[in-house]
Amino acid sequence: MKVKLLSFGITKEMVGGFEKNMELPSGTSVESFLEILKKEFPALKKLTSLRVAVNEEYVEGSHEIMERDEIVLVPPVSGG
Amino acid sequence: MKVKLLSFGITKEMVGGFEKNMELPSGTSVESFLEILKKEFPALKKLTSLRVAVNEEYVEGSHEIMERDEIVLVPPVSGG
Amino acid sequence: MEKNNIDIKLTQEILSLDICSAFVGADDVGGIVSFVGTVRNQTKGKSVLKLDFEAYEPMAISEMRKIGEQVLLKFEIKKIAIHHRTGTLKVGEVPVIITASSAHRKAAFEACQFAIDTLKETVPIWKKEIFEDGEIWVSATP
Amino acid sequence: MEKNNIDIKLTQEILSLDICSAFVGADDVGGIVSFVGTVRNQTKGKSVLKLDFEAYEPMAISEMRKIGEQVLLKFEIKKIAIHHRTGTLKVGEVPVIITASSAHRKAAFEACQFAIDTLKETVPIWKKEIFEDGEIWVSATP
Repeated sequence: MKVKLLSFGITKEMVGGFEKNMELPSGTSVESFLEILKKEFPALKKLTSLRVAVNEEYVEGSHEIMERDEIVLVPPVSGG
Repeated sequence: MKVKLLSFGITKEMVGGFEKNMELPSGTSVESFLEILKKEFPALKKLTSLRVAVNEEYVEGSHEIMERDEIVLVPPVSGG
Repeated sequence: MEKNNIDIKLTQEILSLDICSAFVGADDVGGIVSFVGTVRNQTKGKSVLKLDFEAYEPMAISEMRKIGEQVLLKFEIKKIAIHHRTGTLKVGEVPVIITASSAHRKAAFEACQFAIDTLKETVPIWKKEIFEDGEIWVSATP
Repeated sequence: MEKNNIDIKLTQEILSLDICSAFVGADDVGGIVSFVGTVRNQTKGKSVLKLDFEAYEPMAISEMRKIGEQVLLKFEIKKIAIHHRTGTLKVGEVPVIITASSAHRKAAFEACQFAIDTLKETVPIWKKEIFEDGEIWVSATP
């Protein structure tokens, strides 16, 4: 299935770009997705924390990614 | 000895005026002074609290009043 | 303690949050916390028309300054402004502004809250609430 | 919950404490507490030239709104404004303003502090500190 990955802050530099279109096996969980991503971009392992948002909401590792989801990497936020 | 009594807020109404010149026995403590005052103006007994300042500083009941002191009645404050 | 880290004002004029904020701002400040008191339209369900504030001025100023000095010793703040107004205030008007600045925000929150709590206990200022059918000196009698 | 008790803004423009204060003011308000974040000139002893703020905008706005809703449920406050700026900010400039109003001051202090603490944990906004000799995404790596 096709998904869109958006990366902000330091993750944009770690994965080499703001927006990527990706192909995932259907039924992929957020946890498995992160494993795939960390294999491809090992720099991600250096982060203090890495959360994932799908369609503008934070999700757990067990959350199942769906076709055409907008997946966002959320490294440690530092607003304010 | 001569002292000046200033009264603010509700105490101004209770003692009937903002400024009074008073004659006190020398060596009078703040505590004794308040007793004298409450005898003359029993309305003062209705206050939730009554502190005394001498020359712009709060003082304890045991504080000894001196000639020409400026004594101020401080009913419950309510600034802010 | 540097005295120019404390700004005290007791005035009949309108207070300004901008002036207080500008006083406490500095390049090494990361956060500014402000408390702005406003005259409420009711007390215990009764409509308030206006408030009269009366102060024992020289002592009110010295007690406000003491609060400033205490706060600078007690909390990791850079600067504090404590401004209080006297006279007649209508609903929505501002009797008091306290503004504190710090490198890290927690200290400014604590300092500002401590300052207004202490002001309400120690500073010789009294307010009379004026209702349609009478008036009362706040907190004076049970 | 009435949505018009919450004012959320994410903008590249300069933030205004006056606008936030005016939004939360009302006749039944007794106190207004504000937090104004400012860009500090140093981090861990290193001179900061400027900060770059980047936001995942739609989600940042929805997370800021969630904080507003949570605060209105959790504390006895009347209104809250949460404004955040993005883009490049110099030392002394203001990335965030949070302002809360209440009948009694304690709730406004608690609400304002809770809101800024939560914002710093949940809202997808990132800042890069720019020094003379490099730059760093704040808190990203140990």
